[in-house]
Amino acid sequence: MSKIHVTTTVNGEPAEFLCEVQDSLLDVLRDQLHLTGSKEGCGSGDCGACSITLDGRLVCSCLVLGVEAEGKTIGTIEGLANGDELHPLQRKFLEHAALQCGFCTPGLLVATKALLDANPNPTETEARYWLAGNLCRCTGYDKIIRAVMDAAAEMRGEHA
Amino acid sequence: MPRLSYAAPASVPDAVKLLAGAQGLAKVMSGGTDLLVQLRSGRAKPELIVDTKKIPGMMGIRETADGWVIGAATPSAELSEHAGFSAAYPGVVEGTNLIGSTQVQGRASLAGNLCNASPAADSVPAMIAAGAVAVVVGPTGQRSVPVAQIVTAPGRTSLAKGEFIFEFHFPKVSGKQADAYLRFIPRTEMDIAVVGCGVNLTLDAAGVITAASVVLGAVAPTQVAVDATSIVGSKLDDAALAALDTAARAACNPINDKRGTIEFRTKVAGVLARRAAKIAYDRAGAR
Amino acid sequence: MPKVSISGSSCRQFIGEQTEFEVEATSFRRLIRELDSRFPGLGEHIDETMAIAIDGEIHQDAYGLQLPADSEIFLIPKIGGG
Amino acid sequence: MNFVANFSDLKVVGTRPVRPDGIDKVTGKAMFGADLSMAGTLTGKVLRSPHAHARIVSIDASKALALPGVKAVVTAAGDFPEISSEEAAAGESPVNFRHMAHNVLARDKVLYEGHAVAAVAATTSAIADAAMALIDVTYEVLPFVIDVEAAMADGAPILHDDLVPSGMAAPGKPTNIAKRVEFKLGDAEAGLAEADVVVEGRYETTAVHQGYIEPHAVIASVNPDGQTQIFASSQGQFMIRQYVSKILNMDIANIRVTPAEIGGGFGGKTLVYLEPLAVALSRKAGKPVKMVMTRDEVFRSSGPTSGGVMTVKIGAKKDGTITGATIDIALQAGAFPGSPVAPACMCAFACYDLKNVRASGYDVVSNRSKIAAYRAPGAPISSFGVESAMDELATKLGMDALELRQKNAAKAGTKAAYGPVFPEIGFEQVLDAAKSHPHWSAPLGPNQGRGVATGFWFNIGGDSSASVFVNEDGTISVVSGSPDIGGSRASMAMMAAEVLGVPYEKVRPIVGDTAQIGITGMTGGSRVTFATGMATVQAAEKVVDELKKRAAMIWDISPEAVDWKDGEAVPAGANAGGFDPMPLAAIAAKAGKTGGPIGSEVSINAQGAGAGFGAHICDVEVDQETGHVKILRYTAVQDVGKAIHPSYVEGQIQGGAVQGIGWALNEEYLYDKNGRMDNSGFLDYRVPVASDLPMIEAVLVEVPNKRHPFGVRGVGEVPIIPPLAAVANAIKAATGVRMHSLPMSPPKIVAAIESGKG
Repeated sequence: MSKIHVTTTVNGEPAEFLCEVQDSLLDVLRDQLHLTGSKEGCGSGDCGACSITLDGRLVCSCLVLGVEAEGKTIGTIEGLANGDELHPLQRKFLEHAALQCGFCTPGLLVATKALLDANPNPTETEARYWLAGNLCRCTGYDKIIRAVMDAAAEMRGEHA
Repeated sequence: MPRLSYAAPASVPDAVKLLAGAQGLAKVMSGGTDLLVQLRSGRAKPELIVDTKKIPGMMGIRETADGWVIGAATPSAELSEHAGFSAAYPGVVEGTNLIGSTQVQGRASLAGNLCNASPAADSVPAMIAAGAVAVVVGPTGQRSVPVAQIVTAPGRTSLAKGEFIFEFHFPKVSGKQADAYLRFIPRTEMDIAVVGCGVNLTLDAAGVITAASVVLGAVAPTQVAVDATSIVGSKLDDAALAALDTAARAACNPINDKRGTIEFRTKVAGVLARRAAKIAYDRAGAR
Repeated sequence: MPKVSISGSSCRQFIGEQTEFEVEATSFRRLIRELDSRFPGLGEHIDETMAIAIDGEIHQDAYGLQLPADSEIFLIPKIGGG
Repeated sequence: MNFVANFSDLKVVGTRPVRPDGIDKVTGKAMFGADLSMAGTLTGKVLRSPHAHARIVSIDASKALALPGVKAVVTAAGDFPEISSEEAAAGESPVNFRHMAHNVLARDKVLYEGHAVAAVAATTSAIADAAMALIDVTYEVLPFVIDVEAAMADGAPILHDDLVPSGMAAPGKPTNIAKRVEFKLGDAEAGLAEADVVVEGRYETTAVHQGYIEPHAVIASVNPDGQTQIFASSQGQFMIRQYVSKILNMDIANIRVTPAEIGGGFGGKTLVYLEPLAVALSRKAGKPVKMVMTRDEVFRSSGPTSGGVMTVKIGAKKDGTITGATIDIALQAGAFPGSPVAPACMCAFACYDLKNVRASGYDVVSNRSKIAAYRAPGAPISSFGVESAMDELATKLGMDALELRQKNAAKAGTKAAYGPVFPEIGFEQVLDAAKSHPHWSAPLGPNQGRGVATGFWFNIGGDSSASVFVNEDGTISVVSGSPDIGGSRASMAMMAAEVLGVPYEKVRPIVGDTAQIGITGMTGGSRVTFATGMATVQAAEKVVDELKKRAAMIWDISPEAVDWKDGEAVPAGANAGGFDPMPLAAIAAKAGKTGGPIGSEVSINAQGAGAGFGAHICDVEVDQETGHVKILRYTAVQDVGKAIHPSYVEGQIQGGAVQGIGWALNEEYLYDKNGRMDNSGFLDYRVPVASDLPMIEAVLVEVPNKRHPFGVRGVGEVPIIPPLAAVANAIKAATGVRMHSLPMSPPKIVAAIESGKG
C-alpha cells in the first residue's frame, strides 16, 4: 500500500508527511507530526477541541482530510506562543483561571486567536457566539470569556 | 478492503471525467464537513473522493450585471465576510451563518449544505426564497436548475452520476426587496434546525408587498414553499401575519423525531414565518 | 452505653424492623463485632457498605474511632461522589 | 496542625496564583490519555452489542485472527476469569467486582446496546476495524426494558435471574429491583396530617451524561513476567490498579498506573472500561496496546447518571413551618445495580430542619449502560423534586421563597433526616447572602421570571497520601496521589508553601504514579483539597519539625529552642541564644551533615469533612411561542469553608451550575424503539455552549470547617444540585406553568403553556 505524500507548512515550518486518504488532518497532526496539542473530543466537528487554522481560516482539523493540507499553511496551538513568550491569550487564560482540566483549552485558544484576528474588539456576545463551537464542560465559560475580553483589551493597548 | 482514492482536479472536465468514470461510489467534496463525518461513522463508503476546491470558479463571490455568482465550494464564512453579498441577501447569509460552528463555517459550502439533502439544511430555504439557480455540470454538459429542484428526498438529489454543482446564481436585488432567515433550535448555536424559515419580500413604494416567497425547512421531507399569496397586497398587518401563520402551518408535513414533535414543529413554523416575514419586511422597507 | 441507630433500610435483611440499639462498645471495631454477634453477617455488611456518624460527624472508615459513652451513633450508607 | 483561627495571617492560602501545570495546558504540551505512544503500540478497539438485551450464543473470532495485522482478540469467556460476586469497599463507594467485570466485557448476556462483547488489537486502526467486522457473534435477542417504572412492573423483561434485592422482603420471583432504601425521622404521615397546607407532585428526570470533553483513553503494556504499565486518564490511578487487579486476577504490585492529565471526569472516570481490555490484549499480543473511545462509545457505553421518577409531599403550617415531608423515588441503575438512590434520599431534605420526614427509594436495573457517579450523585435528582415542591409551597403560603427556606433552614444541631446531627454549617449564612444579594430584588421584564433553589452535599474525606521533599537548594517538591482535574496541584503547593513559609513558586507539586506515592482515593466527592490537602499539610508540618531539629543541630541548641517563622528557623526566645534567622535554603544545604535528606510522606484516612450548602438564583426569559428559555442572570451562593485558591473555587461553582443548567434545559438520553441510544453525539446531546449563558456569579460564603487546618469544605459537588429546580422555578415564574419533567425542552414547555400543566 502506498501512502500519499503531502507537503505543507505547520506553524511557519515546512512539514511533510505520508497519509491515507481517510486520515483526518487531526490524525496526521497527532500521529504523524506528534503535535498532540490538538485534541479529539468528538471527531464530528461538534466540540472544537481540534481547532486549527488552515490558510488562516479557523477550522476543525477532524473535518479536514490530511491530503487536503497539500500546499497549505497550518496553525496549531503549538505555534501560538512566540518562542518562550506566551501569547497574551495564553497569559490571560492562566491569570483568569480560565481552564480547569485543560483539554478544551488548546482549541479555545486557537479559536479565540482567530476571533481577535478578525475582530480585535468583540462584544461579549460576539465572543460567546464565535466560541459556541468550542465546548468546555468544566468552567461554565465565565472565566474563559473574561480572559478573552481582557486579552483583547490588552492587545488593543487599553491596559495601563 | 478497497482502497479509498482522492483526486483534486484542476478543471471541470477532469472532475466530471473522474466522477463519471468511477467504478464504485464517488463522492464530491467541497467543504467536507458532512462527508468526513459520514466517512468516519461508516455511513458513506466511497471509493473515490473528488475534491472540487481547486477548480477555478468553485471558490469565490462575484457581482455581475444580473446579480451574484457564488462558487459552489465557497465556505460560508466567506459569504458572511462579503459586505456586498451580505447587504444584498442578509437572509441567505443568516442561513449560511448558522451552519455549525465558526470552525464549520470555515469549510461548509452552499453546495455541500444543499447536496447533503437534509430537510433541515440551514442555507437552503433562503436560497429557494431568493430564487437562486444552481449551475450543474456533468458528462452531458452544463444545465441550470432552480435550487428548489435539486433536493428530491432526504439524502437524495436530482443530480445524475458524474454531475456536481459548479456555482449558484442569485438574481439582482432591486428596489424594495429583502430577505430574512430564522430557525428554531433548543440552544443558541450548534444545533440542527428544528424548523427553519426563509422569507423574501418585495414592496412597492407605499410599503405594499408585491411579491413574497416563504420557504420552510425541517417540516417536510424536503424544503417546502408556503402559499404566501395571502400577504401579497398587504402591508404585513396583523391579519396578513395571521394568514401567513396559518399558511405556514398548512405547508407542514413533519415527523416526530429526537429534535421535535409534529405539533411543535407545526406551531413553530407559523411563528417563524411571521417573525422572519416581519424582519424581511422591515429590511425591504428600509431600502 | 452508646446508642446506635441504623439509618436507611439496607440492613433490614439482618435486623428486621428494629433500627435502634444500645451497644456496649468503646470503639467502632468493637461496635461492629458486637452487632455481628447479635446479627450474623451484619458486621461484614457494615464493613463494606456503611459509614459511621458519631455525634453528627461522619466517618467513612476507621475501626479505631472511640465512641464516647453517651454518644449518639448512626450507621449510614457510605458516600461516594462525582 | 490545628485549625488556623486567624485567616488574616495567611500569606499564600486565599491568593490566586497561576497553576503550576498551567503553561503545559495553554501550549498543548500537557499529556492526556490519548497523547502518549510507545514503540510498537497496537491499536485496540471494542466490539459492542447492537442489541439492548441478548444472550451471547457464540463468538467466533477465527476469521478476525486470520487477518494480517491482527495480534489479539479477547472475550470474557476466553480471557477474563469468572470472579465471584464481591461487594467491596473500593474507591469511594461500594463496588461489586463481578458486575464491574461483566460490564467491562459481557459474559453470557449483553445487557445494553453498546455493551462490550470482544476487543481486538491490531497494527493499525483500519485493520482493527476490519477485524471487528469479521468477528462472528451469534445472539439470541431478548425482550428489553429501558424505563425505570416499566422495569419495576410485573412481567418486565428480567436482566439478572439471580438478583436478590436488599433492604426489602424477597419478592419470591425474579425482579429488576436491586435495592430499597428508607430513611425516617419522626412520623412523616402524622406531620403531614398536622399541616395547614400540603403540596404534592410527581417529578421526573432523565439520564444525563457527565459530558467530559476527553473520551476515555489508555495505553497498557504487559511484560512476560506480568509487570504491567498503564498510562490512563482517570479520577484515580489507584482505582485503576485495584480494579484491573481484581478483574484480571493480577498481583497489585505488578501493576503500575501513571495518571495522565485528565480531560474532565465529574464522576464518570471513577471506574474502568478500557483498562482491563487493554491489559488483556497487551498480555496476549506481547505489545503495548492503546485504546481510545469514540464520542459515540462514550455516550453509549460509559456511565451517565440515573434518571428517575419521584413523588414529593411537603406540609407546612400557615407560618411556613414544615410539619412533615416525604419523597418516594425510583432511580435507574443501568444494566447493573448501583444507582445513587441512597444519597438521593439522604440529601433530599438535608437542607431543612424537619422533625417528621421520610425518604425512600428503589434502585432499579434496566437495559441501559451502567450508570456512573456524576457530581453529588443522586442529590440533583431528588433536589429537583423537593425544591420544586418548596417553590409550590411558598406560592401556596404566599411567602417569599427564600424566607420559607430561612424559616426551616438546617443549622448546627439540626438532626438530618438521614440520621446524624449537623456540626457548624453555613446554610443560614448562604440564605442570608442570597437574600441580601441585589440579584434577589432586581426588577424583571415581561416573560421573565426568577427562581431560587438550594442544595446540600456531605463532602467526604478518606484515604490520601502526600510527600513533601526539601531539595538541596531549599526548593520544595510535593507529590500527591490525587489526579488534578481542576487545579488541585496549585492548592497542594499553596498549602505546603503556607506551612513551610516559603513562596508559592518555590514549591513544585506533581501527581505521583502508583509506585511513587501511597494509596490515595479518587479525585471525586469534593475530597481532594480537604483530604489530600490535609495529608500535604501534615507532611509539610513534619518537614518543619525536621527543619527545626536540623537548625538546632547547626546552632548546637535544643530543638525545643527553635521556632519556625516565615520560612526561617529562629531562636525561640532570648534564652535560646543570639542567632540570626536561618533560612530554609541554608538548612537544606547542610542536610547531609545534619542527618541526610529532609522529607516526609503522610498517608491518612482524613476525617471531619464539612458539609456544603448552596443557594442559586436564576432569571430566565421564556419565548412563550417557541418555549425557548434564555438564562438572563445567574447567581450561585455557596458555603465553601475556606477557599484555598478562590479562582478555582469559583470555577467549580460556575462549572457545576452550568452542568445543572444543561441538565435542566436540554440534556437527555433518548432511545429508539429498539432500545438503542438515539443521540450519542454532541450534536443532539446538547450540553450548554458559550452563547447559551450569561456570566455566572459565584458568591463565596466562608464558614470554616474547623476539622481542616485551613477550614476547607469540599466545593465541587454542591453547585450542580440547585440549578435544576432553580431553572424550573424561574420558568414557573415566567410562564405560570410548573414543569414536572426534565429536560424542560422547548416542545415540552410549549405543550405545557398550551395545556396549562407541565
